[in-house]
Amino acid sequence: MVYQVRIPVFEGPMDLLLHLLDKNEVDIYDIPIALISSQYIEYLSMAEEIDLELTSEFLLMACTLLSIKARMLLPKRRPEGEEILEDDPRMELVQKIIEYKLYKDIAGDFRERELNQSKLFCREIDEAGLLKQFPPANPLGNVAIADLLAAYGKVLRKIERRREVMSIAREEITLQDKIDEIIYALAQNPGGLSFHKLFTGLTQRSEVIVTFLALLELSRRGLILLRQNKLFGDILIYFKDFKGGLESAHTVS
Amino acid sequence: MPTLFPKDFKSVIEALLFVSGEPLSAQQISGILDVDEQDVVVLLKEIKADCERENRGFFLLEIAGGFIFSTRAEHAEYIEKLIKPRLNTLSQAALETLAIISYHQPVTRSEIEEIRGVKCDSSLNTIMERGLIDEAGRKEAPGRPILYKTTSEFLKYMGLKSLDDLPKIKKDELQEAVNES
Amino acid sequence: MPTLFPKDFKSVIEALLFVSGEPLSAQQISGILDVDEQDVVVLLKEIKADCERENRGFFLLEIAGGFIFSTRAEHAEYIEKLIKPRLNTLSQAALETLAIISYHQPVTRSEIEEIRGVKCDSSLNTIMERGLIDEAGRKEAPGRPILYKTTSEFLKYMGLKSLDDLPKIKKDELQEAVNES
Repeated sequence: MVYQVRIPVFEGPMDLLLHLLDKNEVDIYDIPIALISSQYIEYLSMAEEIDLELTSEFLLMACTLLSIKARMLLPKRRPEGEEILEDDPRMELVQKIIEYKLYKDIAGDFRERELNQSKLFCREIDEAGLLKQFPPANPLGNVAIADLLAAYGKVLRKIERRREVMSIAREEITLQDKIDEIIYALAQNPGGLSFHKLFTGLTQRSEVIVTFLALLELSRRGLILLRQNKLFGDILIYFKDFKGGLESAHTVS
Repeated sequence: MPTLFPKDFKSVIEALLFVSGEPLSAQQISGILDVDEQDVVVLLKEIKADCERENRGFFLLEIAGGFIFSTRAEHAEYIEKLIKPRLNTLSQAALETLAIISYHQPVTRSEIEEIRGVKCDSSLNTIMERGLIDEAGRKEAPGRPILYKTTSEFLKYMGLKSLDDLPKIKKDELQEAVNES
Repeated sequence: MPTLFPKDFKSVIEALLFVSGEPLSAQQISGILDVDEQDVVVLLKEIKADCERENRGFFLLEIAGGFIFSTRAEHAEYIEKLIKPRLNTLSQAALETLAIISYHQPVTRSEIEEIRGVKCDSSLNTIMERGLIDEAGRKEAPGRPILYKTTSEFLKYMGLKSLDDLPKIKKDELQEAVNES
């Protein structure tokens, strides 16, 4: 039976987090981090299944949640029983969520204002008519060549900004793209793909994160094996059907 | 489906006259309100009388088969005081449009809009009305769009002998300008 | 040399409001009429009351630090038959970006992105091209990033008298609200 999956679309990771906190009716100062992070990651995989492209910031937040979860698992006491005054690892995130929620609410207020205001019409100044009625001595007024140049500069900057936005949009890499890319590279390197080489030449932080998450995902699905021949040595990546001396290797998958 | 009382129709007609930059005919108004044209004519007369009786800042002028609100001649000196400083300068939009035309002429409206990223009918009108630009024939392209160029008035008041005197923008200077400001 | 009676000043103020196209402050009007600002305020109140009492097609709106005549919301359906309704509304992303800028100005792009948790290039471009924000110099910090501020067009767009008219944020109320939800 085919059923349609409907999932809401979020503005960004903060928006998704807020939604999950609302849905679970949890106290923002005591976020059940394990629950929220698993629901968060569940959303990401649902989005992936229906080919909803998410920006790398969603993945970055997944990393943050998992890192907080890991820190929460660390023992709060030293073996001698001495108390450690450590900050709640969730605090920084909580502050950010509160601040984001504030502006999201104001954006809602702005939306209402925009709607109300769109029903009001004012008169446009009839500049052409007024020019006829009160012709200025100098049609350029006090405009000098420097003003013209400044205006042209502003136009050129606008073009530049539009171009930047377009190129950023083009360079955005999805998790699925990266997974495909790695699978292709694995096929090209049956003798093992260097973990180190996989990351060299990546300049964007987002791409590094996506690459790392792609490896985790492939490993979770049991498609690859990671092998490290010596401690702190390079890690080699293989397809799962690879059969060579695994027993002796220090696997990290 | 309008559910307004006749009294409110007068208010709507005032609103239409208020926002319209062009004269409105009784026929146009009757079409918008879905009201008999004769009723509109009566209401227009009432509006005209109201403006006079209350000595409002504007009156209803009937021209070329249409009605338009217009300010009174005796207020011209004050209106000039308000408007003069504004006419003495160009809006940012008009300035940008003029800058694009001066560096890209002859250029069509859609080419300018392509560069600015926004519509520019109104700023084209303004600088045309000021005599700073003029039409320069039509482009041999689909739709044969009008081309625009700057005028000799533009050069004169900019203090330029010819277009060659416009400050040169070199590729890298341009890039710097983009990076800096 | 004005030779008008006070009664006529009201008519002149109406005329100025009618032609302006931009909100006018009592101070501007007092400068043009050479009349005490307090008197102008009284006359503006009278004009406002006249518009209401007579249910005129427009009313006096206090916005962006001044006064402007505006049509009434309940007449919008008719006016939209004459004038194209305003452009598309802003996206959620653009509204959030605008909300952050309005409370933090002057603010850099990366400061906005820090709060929203996502890139803002595209929404910054949108609200910049619509004239709702402008550049406000550069921050004295590494990379000298561009600072952004809201414009008076923003106040008009949102129907605000001034930035003080923005919804108040109280830090503790806010935290309570978060706790509840």
